[in-house]
Amino acid sequence: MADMAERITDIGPPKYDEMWPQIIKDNYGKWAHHDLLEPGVMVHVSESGAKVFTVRCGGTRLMTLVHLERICKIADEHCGGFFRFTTRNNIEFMVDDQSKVEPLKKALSDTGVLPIGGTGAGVTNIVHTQGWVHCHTPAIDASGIVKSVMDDLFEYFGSHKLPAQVRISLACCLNMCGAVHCSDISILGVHRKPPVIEHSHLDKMCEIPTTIAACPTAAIKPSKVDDFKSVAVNADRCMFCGNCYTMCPAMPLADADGDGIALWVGGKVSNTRSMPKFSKLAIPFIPNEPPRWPSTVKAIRNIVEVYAKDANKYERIGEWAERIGWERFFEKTGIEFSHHHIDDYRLAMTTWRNSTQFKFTK
Amino acid sequence: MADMAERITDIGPPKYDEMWPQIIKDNYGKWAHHDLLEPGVMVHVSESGAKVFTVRCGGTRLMTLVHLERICKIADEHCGGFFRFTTRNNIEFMVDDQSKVEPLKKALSDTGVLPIGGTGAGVTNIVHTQGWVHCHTPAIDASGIVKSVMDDLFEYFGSHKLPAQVRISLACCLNMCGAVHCSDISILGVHRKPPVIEHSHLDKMCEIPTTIAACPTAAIKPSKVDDFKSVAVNADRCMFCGNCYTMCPAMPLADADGDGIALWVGGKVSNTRSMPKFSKLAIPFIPNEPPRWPSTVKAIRNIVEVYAKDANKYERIGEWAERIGWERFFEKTGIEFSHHHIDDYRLAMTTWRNSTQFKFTK
Amino acid sequence: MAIKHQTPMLDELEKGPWPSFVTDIKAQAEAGKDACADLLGQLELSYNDKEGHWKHGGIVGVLGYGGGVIGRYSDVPDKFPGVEHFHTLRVNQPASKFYKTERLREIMDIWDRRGSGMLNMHGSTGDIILLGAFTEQLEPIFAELTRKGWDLGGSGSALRTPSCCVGKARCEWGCIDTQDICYNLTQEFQDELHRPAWPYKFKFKVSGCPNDCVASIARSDCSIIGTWRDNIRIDQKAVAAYAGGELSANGGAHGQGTKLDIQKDVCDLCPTQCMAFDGKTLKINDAECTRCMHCINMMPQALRPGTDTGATILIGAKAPILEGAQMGSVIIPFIKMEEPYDEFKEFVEKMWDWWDENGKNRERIGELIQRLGLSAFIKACELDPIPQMIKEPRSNPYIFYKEDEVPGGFERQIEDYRKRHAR
Amino acid sequence: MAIKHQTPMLDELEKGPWPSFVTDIKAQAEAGKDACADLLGQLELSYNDKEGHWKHGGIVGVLGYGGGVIGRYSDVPDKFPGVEHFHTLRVNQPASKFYKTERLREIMDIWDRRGSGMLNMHGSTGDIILLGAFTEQLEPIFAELTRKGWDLGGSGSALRTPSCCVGKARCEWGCIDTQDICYNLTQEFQDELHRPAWPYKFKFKVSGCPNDCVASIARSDCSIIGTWRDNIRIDQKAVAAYAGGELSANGGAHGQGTKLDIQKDVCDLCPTQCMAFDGKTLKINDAECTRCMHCINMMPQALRPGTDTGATILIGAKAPILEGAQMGSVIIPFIKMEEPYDEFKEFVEKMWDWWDENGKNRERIGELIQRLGLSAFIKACELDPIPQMIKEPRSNPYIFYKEDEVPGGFERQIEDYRKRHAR
Ligand code: SRM
Ligand code: SRM
Ligand code: SRM
Ligand code: SRM
Ligand code: SF4
Ligand code: SF4
Ligand code: SF4
Ligand code: SF4
Ligand code: SF4
Ligand code: SF4
Ligand code: SF4
Ligand code: SF4
Repeated sequence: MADMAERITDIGPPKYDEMWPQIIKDNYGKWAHHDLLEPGVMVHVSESGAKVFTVRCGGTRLMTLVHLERICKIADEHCGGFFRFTTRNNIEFMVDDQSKVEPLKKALSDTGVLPIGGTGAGVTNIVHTQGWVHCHTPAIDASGIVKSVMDDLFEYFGSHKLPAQVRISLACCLNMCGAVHCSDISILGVHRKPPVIEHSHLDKMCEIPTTIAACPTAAIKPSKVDDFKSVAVNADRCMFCGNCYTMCPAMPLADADGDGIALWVGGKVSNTRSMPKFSKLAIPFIPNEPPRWPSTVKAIRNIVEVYAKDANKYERIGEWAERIGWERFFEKTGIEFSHHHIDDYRLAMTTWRNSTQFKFTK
Repeated sequence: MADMAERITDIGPPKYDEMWPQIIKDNYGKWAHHDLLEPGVMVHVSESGAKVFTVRCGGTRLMTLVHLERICKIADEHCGGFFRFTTRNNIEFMVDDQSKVEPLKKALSDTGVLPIGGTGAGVTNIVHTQGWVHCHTPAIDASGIVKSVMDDLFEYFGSHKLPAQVRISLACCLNMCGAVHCSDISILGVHRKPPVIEHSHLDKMCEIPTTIAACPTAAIKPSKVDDFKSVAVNADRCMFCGNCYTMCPAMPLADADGDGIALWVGGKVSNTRSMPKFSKLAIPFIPNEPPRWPSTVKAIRNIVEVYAKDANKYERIGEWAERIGWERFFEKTGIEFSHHHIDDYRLAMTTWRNSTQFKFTK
Repeated sequence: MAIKHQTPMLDELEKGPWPSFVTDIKAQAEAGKDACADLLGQLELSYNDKEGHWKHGGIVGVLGYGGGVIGRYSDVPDKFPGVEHFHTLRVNQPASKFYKTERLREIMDIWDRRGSGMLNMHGSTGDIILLGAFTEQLEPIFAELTRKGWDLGGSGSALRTPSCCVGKARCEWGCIDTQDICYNLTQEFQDELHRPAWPYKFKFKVSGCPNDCVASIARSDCSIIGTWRDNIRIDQKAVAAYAGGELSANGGAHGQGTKLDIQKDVCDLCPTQCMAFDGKTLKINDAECTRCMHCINMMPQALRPGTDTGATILIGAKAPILEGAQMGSVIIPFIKMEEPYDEFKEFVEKMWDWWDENGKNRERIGELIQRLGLSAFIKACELDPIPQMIKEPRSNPYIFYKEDEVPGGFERQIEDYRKRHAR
Repeated sequence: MAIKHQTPMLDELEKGPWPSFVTDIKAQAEAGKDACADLLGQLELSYNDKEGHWKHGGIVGVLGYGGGVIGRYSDVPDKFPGVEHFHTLRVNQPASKFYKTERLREIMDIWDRRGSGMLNMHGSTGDIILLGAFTEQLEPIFAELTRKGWDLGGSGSALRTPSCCVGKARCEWGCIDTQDICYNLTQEFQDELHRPAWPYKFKFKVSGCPNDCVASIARSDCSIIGTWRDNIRIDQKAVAAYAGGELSANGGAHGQGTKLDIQKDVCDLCPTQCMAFDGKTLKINDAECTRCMHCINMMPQALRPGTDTGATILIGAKAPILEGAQMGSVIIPFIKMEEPYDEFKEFVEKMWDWWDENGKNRERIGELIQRLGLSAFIKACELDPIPQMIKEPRSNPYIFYKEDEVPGGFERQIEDYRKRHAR
C-alpha cells in the first residue's frame, strides 16, 4: 500500500481544455451554426469562418483496451491525437478541414467496428447499463440485448429517415441507471417473483429494520423462522422493485422464469416543443431470450416501423402517441392492452380518463 | 302521525312527461337546431318545423312561496301553466309561437325580479349552497355573496359579450356542495383556525374513534383533558377541512376572523375542446365582509375583465390561462402569487414545472 | 306576523339589479310567516358575528325512511323562536325540472300550511328543498306529499336523487333519453334512495351529450353522458351559410350576426385536428373525432351528432372530502341505453356490490377505486381493460404481478438458488 | 492466456453489423487477459441460467475515500477464478469527454498492467469505468492514477461525478460554460464527492440549452440548463434561404435538401404560437416564447439564442426507487452563471443543509421535497415563491395556514364560542 504521506487525493479530473484540439480552443463559444452533411458527419461553423468537421461512430461503451487503443490510434493519425465521447457513448472524431473527412471515414470503415452514424432523425446508440457483465441486481443482460437490437435497427443508425430522433435506452433493473424513464423506447429488466429469503443467514447479513424500511409498499414484516430472526414478504404487496435486495443480500429476486423485459415508449428529455415526458408502458413482459432476444427485437422494430409510417415529421414517439391518442397507439401497433397498463401506484388517478373524449378502436 | 297502513312510500317523483307542455311532448327528440335570438331568449326548431321559444330568467334559488307563486302565475298566463328550472337554477318560460315572446318578456320585466338573460357568452346564474341560511358548517354566507357578485356582474348576465360562457359557483365550506371544484370562477368558504374543542362534552356528543379517523391528515389524537376523555388536534397538521366537525359537533371551526373566501379559477365541466378541468387557486383568502363583500366582488370583476380583454373568442377562462401560462395569468390579473398557490397535498408533484419552458414575468 | 327584527345589514342586499332574496323573504314574512321574520333576524346576527347560527345536525326524519330530511336547530332559539326548528325536506324533483304549475301548487299548498314558506328551487343535487319545518310537521308533510304523488329524495349514505339535463325534451343534441333514464333509475332504486345502507352517498347524473349541462362529470359517482359512435351529420348547405355569415356563430351565443371563421374558430380549435375546410366543403375524419361537441356547438344548423347513439359511463366524481376532488373516469366507453336499461343496471349492481363489500365507512366509490386500483374495480364489474379507460398507460414500473401469471409461481427454495449462486 | 471457455451463445453475438462486444472481449482475452476469458465464460453461464452471477456488493475501496469503487465478486469463482474479484473503479472523466490520447493512455497503461482490460466508456453517470480489478490492485491503481493527475469519481451517499454536454466547445447553442461549471463544481466539492456524508446520492448535470443533451432534467438532482432572457437572434436573409429551400431543414437532420415549410414545420409547432411568418419575414413575440429551442433547431443558420444568457435550475430528478421517478422541477428560473459561480454555490449549500438536516436515510432531495413540500424547500433556500416554479396553482383547498397568518391566532376558548352558540 502506498505511503499515506505521499498520497495524492481530491485533485479532481484533468481540466477540460487540456483535452481540446486546437480548433476547439480557438473557437470556443464562437460557433455560429452547424449542418449534418450526411448521417454521422457534421460541420460546425465558427463566427470566425473556421469549421470543424465531426464524424460520429457507434460506440459499444463496454469495451476493452484493444478497442480503445484502436480508437486512439485513429485519433492520433487523423485528428491530432484528440477525440471525444458523446453523452450517449458514441465516439466523435474531429478534423479542421473538409479534406480530412474522407480519409478519416475510410480509416473508420476499415476497422469494421466503428460504424458511422447516430446523428439526426434516426436511431443513435442505446444508452445502457451493466447487466450480467457486472451488476448484482439485473433481471436481464445489457450488452447482449443492445447488440441484438442495434443489429436489427442498423439501417436507422446510418440514415436520416425517421420522423425525428429516436432515443432508446436500457436498464437491467428498476434502479434504472439511465434515462430509461424518459426515453422514446426503453428496455427495462423486470423481476416478477418476490425475493426468496435465506432465513438462516438473513440476520447475519442484513440489518432487519433497514430491510423492512426499504420496502416502498410495506410488504416486509419481521418474522421468526426455525428460530432464526428473519423477515417475511407479503407476496400480494410485492411489486418486485428489488429494493429489499439492495439492502439485504439474503433476499435475491433473480429467477430465470420470473425475469424478463418490459418495453416502454414515448418518453423524452428535451424541452423542445413539448415538455419532457415519462416513458409509458407498452409491453409489460417479454421473457429473457438469450442470446439474441428475438421477441424483444421484433417488438421494438414493430414500434419503430409503425411510428415511422404514421408520425408527422419532427414528431417524437411520445408526441405522436399523444396526438393520435394512446388508444390508437395500441391499435396501430397491435400491442395488446392489459390490466398491467393501468397504473395503480401513487399517482394512478392522474392517468385515468376524466373525459368523454376518446377514440373508438377495434 | 299518519296510520302506517295508509302510508304511501317509495313512489318516486311524478313522471317527467306529465310536466311537459304540448310543444315539448310533440317534438320530444325531434329538435333539429336552436338559435339565441337575444340574450335570454332562444328558439329551438323541430324537424317538424315547430318552434319553441324560451325566455330564461335569473333565479334566486333561495326563494319563498311568494316568489314561486309569481313564477307560476306568469307560467299560467303565458305558457299554458308550464315552466322549468335549469340545472343552474334559472327559470325558463316556453311559448310555442314567436308572437307570444314579447308579451311574456313584458310580464317578466314588470315583476322587476325576473331578469332576462343567462344564456350564451356571458355570466349565468351562480350555482350556490346554503350558507348561513341553513347549514351548520359554513365559513361564509351564500345568498348574500351571490347577490353582491351578481349585482356587480349584471351587465354580463343580460349580454353576450364575453369570450365564452363564464360559470361561477359558490360553496360555503370545503364540502363543496356544488361544482366549485370545476368552475370558471369559484367562491369557496374556508376556515383557517383548527377546531376549538369542547372537552367537557366531546365524549358524550361524539364517537372518539370515528372522529379521529375522520381527519385526512391524522392531526387528531386521543387525549385526556381535565379527566375528560377527549381529543387533541395537532395544529401544524390541520388544513381546516372541517371533516372532524362533520363527525363531531364538539369541534366547531367557525370563527369571525378565521373564516373567509378563497377564489378559484379556470375549471370547467364540458368536454368541449379541452377536457374537463379542476379550478385552480387564484386568491387564497379574502375576509368575510358582510353585507356586500366588496373585496370579493372587486376581485371577481377584475378577473372577468382581464379575461374579457385578453382571451381569444370561444376560449374559457381555464383554456385562456393555460394558453398564456399561469405565470402570465398572475401577471395580467395583478394577483399576488404566494406559497399558498403551490400545492402541497397528495398529488402536489404533478403540478411542479418539470421543464425549462416558462415565460418571464414582471 | 310581519317583520320582527331590524336588519340594517341585510337591507343593503335589497339594492342592485339582481333579484333580492332579502326583499323576497321580507315579503313572505309580511305574508305571515313567522319563520321568515326570524330567519332574517338570525341571518342579520350571522352577518354581525360572521358566523352561522345553526346547531350541528339533529336526527329527525319520517318513519321508514332513513333520509330525505336534514335536521336543523337554531343555536339562538330564544331570540328567534320561529326558526328554533328549521329542518329541510328534500322532495324528489321531476326529471329535468319541468313543472306543470297545477302539480307544483300541490307542494306549495302543503308547504304554505305546514312550513316556513322558504324553498330552494333547487338544491345542488337537484331536489326541491323545503327549507324550515318543525319536527312535528315532518310526518304530516310527508303524508300529504305522498298522497299527492310526491316523494322524498335522498340523503345520508344512500342513493341520492338522480338528476339530468333537459336533453331530448328541448335540446337537439340529446343522444340518450336523459329524463327517462333519470326517472327509471329513480323508480328502480327507491329502496336504495330511501334506506341508507351503503358506505356513503352515491349519485347518478345524466347528460344528453358531452357538453354535460348537468355537470355530471364533476358531481356524480356515476355519470351517464350521451354520445355516438357513427359520424357527425353534416349539412353542407348550412356550412356554406355559416361561411357566408348568414348564420350566426355558436347558435347566436356571441350575439346575432357574429360571423364564424370556420377554419380558425372550428377546425383550428378541434382538439383532434380531424376537420378540413376548403372554403366550401367541410370534411370530418370521424374515426379521429373524440366527439367533443365543439364544431357542433359552433354550427348547430350544419352539424349534428350521429344517430348510433348511446352513453359513456364515468365513475367516481366527487367533492374534495376526504382525499381531494375527483372527476369521473371512463369505465364504459359506449353502452346502448334503451329501456329498461338492463345491461346498465347489471353493471350498477356489480359496482355497488363491490363497493358495499370493500368500502370503508364514508368512502365514496371513487376513493375506493383510488385505494384498491382501477383494475380491481374493472375486474369486479367483469369488464375488460381497454385503453379508452385511461389517458395514458402507467409510467412507473411497479406492476403487481399475481402468482398465476408467472411460470413456476412464487414459491422458491433458497437452497436451489444457492446451488447456482454461492453466498 | 487466451479463450478458456466454450461460448456458443455469446458467439451468436459476434454476428451482425453493430460492433460486437464479444469479439472485442475475445480479442482482449487473446491479448492475455485472463479476466476477459473468464468474464466470457461466466457471461455464457448467465446466458444459460438467465440469471446473473455476481455476488451482492462487497465493501472495498481506497483509503480515505468513501466511494469511487464498487466491490464485486463472482458467485462461481471456482469456475471463473479470473473474475473472482471484479471490482470497478469510477475514474472522474474530463468535462464533456474530450480526450487527448496521450492523457487517456495514462489510464490505459495503468489498467493494462493492473486490471482486466475491460472498461465502460462511459458509465451512465459519466465516469470512466475500469471494470474488473482485484482488491489488492485498488490502492496501487489509485496511487498511479492520482500521480498522473486523475482522480476517482463518486459513489454511495455522496456527490456523484458531475457531467455536462459538449456545449460551447462545439455547439452554437451553449448559453453557459457547461464544461467550466462542471469542472468548477467538481473541484469545489471534492470532499462531498469522495466522502459520503449525506442521506443519499446527489447528482449535478449541466446542459448548455433546453435541448438538454446530457439528459439532466431526467437524471440529476440538480440540473443546470442554459437559457436566455432577451430575444432570439434572427437573420432574416437566412430565413429566406430556408423558405427558398436553399438551406436544409433542421440542420440536415432529415437529410440534406429537406425543405422547410416555415409555417407548418416551425410556426405551427411552436408551443406558444408566438411566431408569425408572412412568407418573407419571420417575427417572434419573444415575451411569449418559452425558449423551447424548436424554431432554432429547425433553422440553425437563421435563429440563435439571445445573448443575455444564464441558467434555469431544476431540482429533484431521479430514477423510480423508492417513490417513483421524478423529473427536475424549476426552482430558479434564471440565474447568471459566471465564474466563480458564488450565487449558485450559495444556493447549493442552503439546499444541501436542508436536505442533510431533514432527509431520511436513502431519501433523495426530490423525495424529501415531495414529503415536506415544495414550499418548505423554497423557504429553506431563501427564495420567493413565483409562478414559474409550477405548471399550475393548486386545485385542492387544503392549505396549511400557519398561526401567525391568521388574526387572533389559533388559540380559542370554547366558552367564548358557546357564549354565541348554544350547544
Ligand atoms: C453530441 C451530443 C452532446 C454531447 O455532449 O455529447 C449532442 C449533440 C447535438 N445535439 Fe443533442 N446531443 C447529444 C445528446 C442529446 C440528448 C441526450 C440523450 O439522448 O440521452 C438529447 C435529449 C434526448 C431526448 O429528448 O430524449 C438531445 C436532444 C437534442 C435535440 C432535441 C430534439 C427534439 O426534437 O426533441 C436537438 C435539436 C435537434 O436535433 O433538432 C439536439 C441537437 C444537437 C446538435 C445539433 C447540437 C449542435 O448544434 O451541435 C448536436 C448534433 C445532433 C445530432 O446528433 O444530430 N439534441 N441530444 C449528444 C449526442 C448523443 C449521441 O451520441 O447520439
Ligand atoms: C338549460 C341548460 C340545461 C338544463 O337542463 O337546464 C343548458 C342548455 C343549453 N346548453 Fe348547456 N345548459 C345548461 C347548463 C350547462 C352546464 C352546467 C353548469 O354550468 O353547471 C354546462 C357545463 C359548464 C362547464 O363546462 O363548466 C353547460 C355547457 C354547455 C356547453 C359547453 C360550452 C363550452 O364551450 O365549454 C354548450 C355549448 C355552447 O354553449 O356552445 C352548451 C349549450 C347549451 C344549449 C345551447 C343546448 C341546446 O341546444 O339547447 C342550451 C342553451 C345554452 C345557453 O344557455 O346559452 N352548454 N351547460 C342549463 C342552463 C344553465 C343556466 O341556467 O345557465
Ligand atoms: C342541500 C345541499 C346544498 C344546497 O344548498 O343545495 C347540501 C347540503 C349539505 N351537504 Fe352536500 N349538499 C348538497 C349537494 C351536494 C353536492 C352537489 C351535487 O350533489 O351535485 C355535493 C358535491 C358532489 C359530491 O357529492 O361530492 C355535496 C358534497 C357534500 C359533501 C362532500 C362529499 C365528498 O365526498 O366530498 C358533504 C360532507 C359529508 O358528506 O359529510 C356534504 C354534506 C352536506 C351537509 C349534509 C352538511 C354536513 O356536513 O352534514 C349539508 C346539509 C346542509 C343543510 O343544512 O341543508 N355535501 N353536496 C345539497 C343537496 C340538496 C339536494 O338534495 O338537492
Ligand atoms: C455503473 C452504473 C451503471 C452503468 O452501467 O453505467 C450504475 C450502477 C449501479 N447503480 Fe446506478 N449506476 C449508474 C448510474 C445511474 C444513473 C444514471 C445517471 O447517473 O445519470 C441512475 C439514474 C439517475 C438517478 O440517480 O436517479 C442510477 C440509479 C440508481 C439507483 C436508483 C436511485 C433512485 O433514487 O431511484 C440505484 C439504487 C440505489 O441507489 O440503491 C442504483 C444503484 C446502482 C448499483 C450501485 C447497484 C446497487 O443496487 O447497489 C449499481 C452498481 C453496478 C455495478 O456493478 O457496477 N443506481 N444509477 C452507473 C454509474 C457509472 C458512473 O459513475 O458513470
Ligand atoms: S439498472 Fe440495476 S442491474 Fe443495471 S446496473 Fe443499474 S442497478 Fe445494476
Ligand atoms: S421487491 Fe420491493 S416490493 Fe417486493 S418486498 Fe422487496 S422491497 Fe418490497
Ligand atoms: S358547502 Fe358546506 S356549508 Fe355549504 S351547504 Fe354544503 S356542507 Fe353546508
Ligand atoms: S379540520 Fe380537518 S385537518 Fe383539521 S383536525 Fe379537523 S379533520 Fe383534521
Ligand atoms: S348536455 Fe347536451 S343534450 Fe343535455 S342539454 Fe346540454 S347540450 Fe343538450
Ligand atoms: S366534435 Fe370535436 S373532435 Fe369531433 S370533429 Fe368536432 S371539434 Fe373535432
Ligand atoms: S444541450 Fe444545447 S448546448 Fe448542449 S450540446 Fe445540446 S444543443 Fe448544444
Ligand atoms: S423557441 Fe420555441 S417557444 Fe420560442 S419562438 Fe421558438 S418555437 Fe416558439
